[in-house]
Amino acid sequence: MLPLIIKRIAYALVIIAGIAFVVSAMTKLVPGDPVDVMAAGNPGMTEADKARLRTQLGLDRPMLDQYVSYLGNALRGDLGTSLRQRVPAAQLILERLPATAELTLWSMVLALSVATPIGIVTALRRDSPIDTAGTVVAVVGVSTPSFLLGVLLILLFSVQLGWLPASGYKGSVIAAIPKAIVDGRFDLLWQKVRYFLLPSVSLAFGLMAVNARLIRSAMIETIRQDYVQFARAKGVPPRTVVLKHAFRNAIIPVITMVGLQLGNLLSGAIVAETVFAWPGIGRLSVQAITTRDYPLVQATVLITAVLFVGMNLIIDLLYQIIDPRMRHG
Amino acid sequence: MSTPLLQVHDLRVEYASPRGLVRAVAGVSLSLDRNRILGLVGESGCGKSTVGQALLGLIQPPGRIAGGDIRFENRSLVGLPEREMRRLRGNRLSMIFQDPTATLNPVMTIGDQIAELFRWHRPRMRRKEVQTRVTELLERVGIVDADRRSRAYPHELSGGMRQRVVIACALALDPALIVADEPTTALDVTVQAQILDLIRGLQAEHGTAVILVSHDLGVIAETCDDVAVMYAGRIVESGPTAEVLARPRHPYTAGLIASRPSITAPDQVVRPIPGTVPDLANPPVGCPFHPRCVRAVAGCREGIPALSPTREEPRHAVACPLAA
Amino acid sequence: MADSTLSQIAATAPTESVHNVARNQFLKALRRSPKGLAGLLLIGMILIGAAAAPALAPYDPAQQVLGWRFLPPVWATGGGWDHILGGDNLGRDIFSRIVVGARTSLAVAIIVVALAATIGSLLGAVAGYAGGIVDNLIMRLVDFLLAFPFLLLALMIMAILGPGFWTMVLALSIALWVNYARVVRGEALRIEQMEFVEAARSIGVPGWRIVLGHVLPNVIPSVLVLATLEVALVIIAEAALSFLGLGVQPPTPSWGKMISEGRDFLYDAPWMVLGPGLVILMTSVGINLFGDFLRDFVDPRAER
Amino acid sequence: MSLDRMDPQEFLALTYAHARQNVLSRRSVLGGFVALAGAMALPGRAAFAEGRGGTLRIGRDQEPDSLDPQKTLIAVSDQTNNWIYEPLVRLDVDGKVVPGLAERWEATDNNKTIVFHLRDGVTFHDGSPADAEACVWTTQRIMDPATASPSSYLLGPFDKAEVVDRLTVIYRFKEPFVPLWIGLSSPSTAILPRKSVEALGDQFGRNPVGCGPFRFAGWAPDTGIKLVRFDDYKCGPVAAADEVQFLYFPEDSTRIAALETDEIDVLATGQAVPVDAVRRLRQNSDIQLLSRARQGLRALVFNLNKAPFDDIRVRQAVCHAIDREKVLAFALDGNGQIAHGPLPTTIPGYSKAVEALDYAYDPAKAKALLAEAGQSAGLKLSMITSDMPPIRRTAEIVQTELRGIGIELEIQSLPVGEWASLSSKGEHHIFFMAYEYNDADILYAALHSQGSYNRSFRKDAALDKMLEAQRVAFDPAARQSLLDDAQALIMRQAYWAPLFEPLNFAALSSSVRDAALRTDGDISVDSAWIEN
Repeated sequence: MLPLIIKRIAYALVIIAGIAFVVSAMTKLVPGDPVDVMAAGNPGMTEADKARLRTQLGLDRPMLDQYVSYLGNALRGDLGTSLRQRVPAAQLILERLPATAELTLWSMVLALSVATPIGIVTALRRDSPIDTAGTVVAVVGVSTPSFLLGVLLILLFSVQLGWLPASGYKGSVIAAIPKAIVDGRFDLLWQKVRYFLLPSVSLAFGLMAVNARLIRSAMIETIRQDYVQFARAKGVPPRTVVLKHAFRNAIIPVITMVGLQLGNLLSGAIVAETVFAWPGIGRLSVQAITTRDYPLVQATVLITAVLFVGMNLIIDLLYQIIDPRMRHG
Repeated sequence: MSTPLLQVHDLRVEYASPRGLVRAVAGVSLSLDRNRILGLVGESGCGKSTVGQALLGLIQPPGRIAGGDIRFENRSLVGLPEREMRRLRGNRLSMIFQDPTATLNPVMTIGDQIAELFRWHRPRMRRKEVQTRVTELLERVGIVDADRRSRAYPHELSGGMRQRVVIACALALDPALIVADEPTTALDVTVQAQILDLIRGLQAEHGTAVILVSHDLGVIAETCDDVAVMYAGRIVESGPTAEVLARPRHPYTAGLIASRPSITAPDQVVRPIPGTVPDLANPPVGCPFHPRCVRAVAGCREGIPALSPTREEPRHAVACPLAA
Repeated sequence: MADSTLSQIAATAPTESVHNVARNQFLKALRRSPKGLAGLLLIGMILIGAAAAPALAPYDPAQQVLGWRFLPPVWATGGGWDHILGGDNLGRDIFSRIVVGARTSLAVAIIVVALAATIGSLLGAVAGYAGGIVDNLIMRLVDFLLAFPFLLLALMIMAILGPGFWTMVLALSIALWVNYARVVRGEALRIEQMEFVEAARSIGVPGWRIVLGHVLPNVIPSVLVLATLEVALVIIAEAALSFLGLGVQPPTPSWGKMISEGRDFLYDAPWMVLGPGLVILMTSVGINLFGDFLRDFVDPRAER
Repeated sequence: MSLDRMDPQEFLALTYAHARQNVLSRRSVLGGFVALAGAMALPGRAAFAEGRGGTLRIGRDQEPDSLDPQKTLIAVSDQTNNWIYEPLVRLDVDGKVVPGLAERWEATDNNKTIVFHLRDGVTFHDGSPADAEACVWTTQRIMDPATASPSSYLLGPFDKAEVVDRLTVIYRFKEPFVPLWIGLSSPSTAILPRKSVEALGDQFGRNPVGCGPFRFAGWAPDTGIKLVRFDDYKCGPVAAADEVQFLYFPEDSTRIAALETDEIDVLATGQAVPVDAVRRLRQNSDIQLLSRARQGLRALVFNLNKAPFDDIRVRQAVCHAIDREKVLAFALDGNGQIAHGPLPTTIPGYSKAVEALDYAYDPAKAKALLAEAGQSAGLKLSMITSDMPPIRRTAEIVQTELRGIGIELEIQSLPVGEWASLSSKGEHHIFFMAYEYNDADILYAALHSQGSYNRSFRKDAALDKMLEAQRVAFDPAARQSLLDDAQALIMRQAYWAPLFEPLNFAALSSSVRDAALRTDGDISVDSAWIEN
């Protein structure tokens, strides 16, 4: 197991260095630089002013030079300084990462906790009215652009009904859980949860649909396996057959997909972050690109990639727990 | 003798498929006494495995038992509530599947998979005792170092070992009837013999009745007391194994025997049966075998021939008017 | 000794025109499947609508008339049959824009899926068949693209090439081919083990011909199913890119852009979003129904 | 003629006039100031009174990049820093120069030096004194290359500052500088506390310390930027609200929903009130909507280096082809004013004479001009625009209008980075000009052959001369006459096709009191308060 992890980490490092290189190269291909963007709103700035600023910001160094020193610094944990916000890029990311990470987490939890029962039931009752209803919900889910769903949710639950806040992030739910349990302050917990509800629903809706379908087809595939039949032939009750024999095997392919989806969520949260004014790294990275804040672009892409690779590493390890066949070789 | 252990009367199983209704079993009747081994033989898709599944009540949508009756230990299994049926499965009736690799759950240890039977059928048995019984069973099916092996996962065992585990599961609660569905097909030839010996030995020891489903006449000949030949969802010939194999009456049985290479007479010409198994969603009119039958006459297209005893040997029955 | 008899019998089965049989079976299965038929009907309607767009659209989709601004649709008070789905913020007929916009949205979806499926299948088949360093290179590229946050990649590509139809096609194709490569590689690995590939290799058929002639045709069913389902995903992705300002350039209408623009008027003129939202839903429902049917059909085990 | 020989009093008068013209012209447009909640008396910078207070929650469409005033150039950062820091002088609600940290000032040394007399007893929020020493250190920092200040250009030909005594500081310029107060009233040049800046390093931009009416209290992604009233504020009346929060909502519908659901009290600055939402907000009786003319313009700029726009008839044809009433109605729902020249009516220096030179909507004449220029129908042209929704939408309307005379316009609507860099390459036919500026000198940037913002690529010697001359003309009348000539020439030559002047909006919930819309689009955060 350990050599495998080392091998995976080595791969991951190569991939991440590659991503850093591609981003560096792309930033050179992109027309316009941060100074152009700054000058765009300030017609009074002359070409001489711009040239002076470019030199002061170090934008005139050759790309390879910048890349090599960047990699060196990155290995030491220095991800560079934002050209626009003038603070370390790592700081900006760390401020916003928890909001995105937690939104991603809850969306996935929500998506899976709804998708799993739906997927199982529709697989067991294939071609029944329940299955059809499940299909319809899934199709509507994947066919609704998440920004539209987000705006609709706000109009309904905030503006019309006034039940939930329209937007914003008021701190971590996970951090509030211990306090809720120890001090019984569930009201405080609810104050945080309220803000999570609409964004996670809008983000989870499509995923829920996709995962319900995935789980359904994995379950259909598993149910017709001999070992499930054999379990029934042994007189194991249906609930146990489904959960212990079929589901545990069915989630193996689903877990791979969930790993990929988590990666997409990290960057896909951009849309939800925009709609719900969520202070996450998705918005930060979009802003970094539009304002040509290259060090920040580099840093957000790198951090997202590292997270993605890390998450998939964890999922590989999870595999070994769930699937004994993966433990050797 | 008292009533037979198992009596199947006019069993019908149908599957709904996008291509139409498939009559996988179209009226099968058979009976089996304790301590006997019955062979069910036929080409793939003739419905022999479906009969085995129907016996254990394992037919699932889109399939259903469309008619007939199954009497086992004096109760009718057709229409028995699922809860009752479940009490019988693995307990009085058990099953050995074809591919031991696919039969065992890859994510559970083999010990757990055997122990499960005790858990659901002998809920009051203590954990420790279950463990002892599991080890005992594994030893009985010829697995050495059984205690350690019970903690292994299926992929850590060889194919033959896995099938032994499956057999251990089937035997665990001393069932009255074991349905063995092609138990040796997926195994190496040398292992096949061992497994057949094992089944036979255990059967003799416990007096269990066995239905052995196989496409291989060699396996049937070696193992079974009686044989039933199935074609297109029906039994076309049945009787004591020696009698049927020595004097096949149905042209299909004869074809099966002729198409089988013989070790004892290697120079004998192998003659395959021409044509293919009929589409059960759309079976031929009349005797289902007539399109492939070398002896077919015009009358074969009219009416499905019934299984009737031959004059010489009443236990030998055949469903072909030309042969009876 | 045991295995031979019946498989031999099966092997002698006549191999009449396999294609005809397949086609007949397909049509027969389709006739029996309400799901497949309904899906095909919906897709057909939308494709015909898109093809006949200039004839079908009652007005020029770019025509702006002051009196048509925020004109309610026919079912709302103030609406009329002249403009079934009403008018948008720039006084354009929404129905005409949907009909003409179908061309953009469907073109993006079809081109992207075709490109991604072709490139992905080829690379996946090559990786699976060739193995070794080629496989390693291709799969590392796949890992690379999976780890690169998609929307950021799309934004950067767009920043380099400028927004527009082909930039969008490129960005989406780059993101999507990876899925096909993964699926096809897995299938190729499986097929490579099969006897007919062994046989072809043993008589000296060159590697590329084995890939083209044996591996690819065998993975087509899985690719087809994946491709069908991704068409709907691409239509939604187009909407998301439009939301981030990466959509097609005006005056070309597209469903995604219409929804993205309409969201600002959700309160005053909800019909601006309703029309395009419904056609996306219709298309997606059609494709998913048909895709489900296709999956059941190509998956032989589904019939048992 | 030259400024350095002017009498100092006259010089200062000129600089005030420069600023005051802004005020007058702004007032003339929409009344500028909107009295609220039952014709309340003008709040101005009235003394802090009983009953005022509350937390003012302001929703914006942008987020500041840095609150280090020397390290930012974007408006929303300035509009935040404006309440934390104290510049030497301030612009009041109507854009008039009023004392800030400096109580009074005079010009000396041939108008190249300004002597500032600072208020006594002013301290920064960190307790250190805001004195002459601090002023000098502040100017050294902004000019230091290590600071890499993008806003240092606002100080023009600044040389250095010197301490005279504790409360007297002199700012030396290399030459007399007319737009002096634009830079010196900007938070970019506000006085910084050396102690805190040096202690905080690059975190100063996240933990700003100034001597303005509000003290910085926090900036977190979840709570936005929080300011609390600085009770020791010495440079004017103490602010009315107890606390101010600036919250960032990138999505229009969400921001409006937040106001409607009382999660915030104010929408102001930038495009916080999108023009699309004005209808909806006007219908809501719980919301007060403020509007005021913006110092900005939307126009089409023809690339004269590229055929067919080297032909004046084609340019005139395009001008005649556009129905600006319709553009205004479609793009801004009528919330704006039709433009007639290269300057909006709100910028001092606007020439009323251009209204007579207007190209009226006349598609027939446009077609005739095109034919005359030898252009057949089906002319294909390209236009670069930014991708801001109201601007992109305007471009789409222009596209339809030009189709009416047989021109097929291809729109490239680009995010700001590409927009800035591609438009300067000059490969487009038309550039969609959208500028905000507070001085007629924008004409130099946008039309002088050396102008940094010249997207018509015109090299017109006569025009260059006029634009150079207006830069140093100290007599308002003389400058106006030069500007009149320049604007007339631009319109006669049809270098630009002006479209419209947009408005600024702010929306307030009904509990907000004493808020006025400033010329820069912000509300008077220091006078506003919340009634319980």
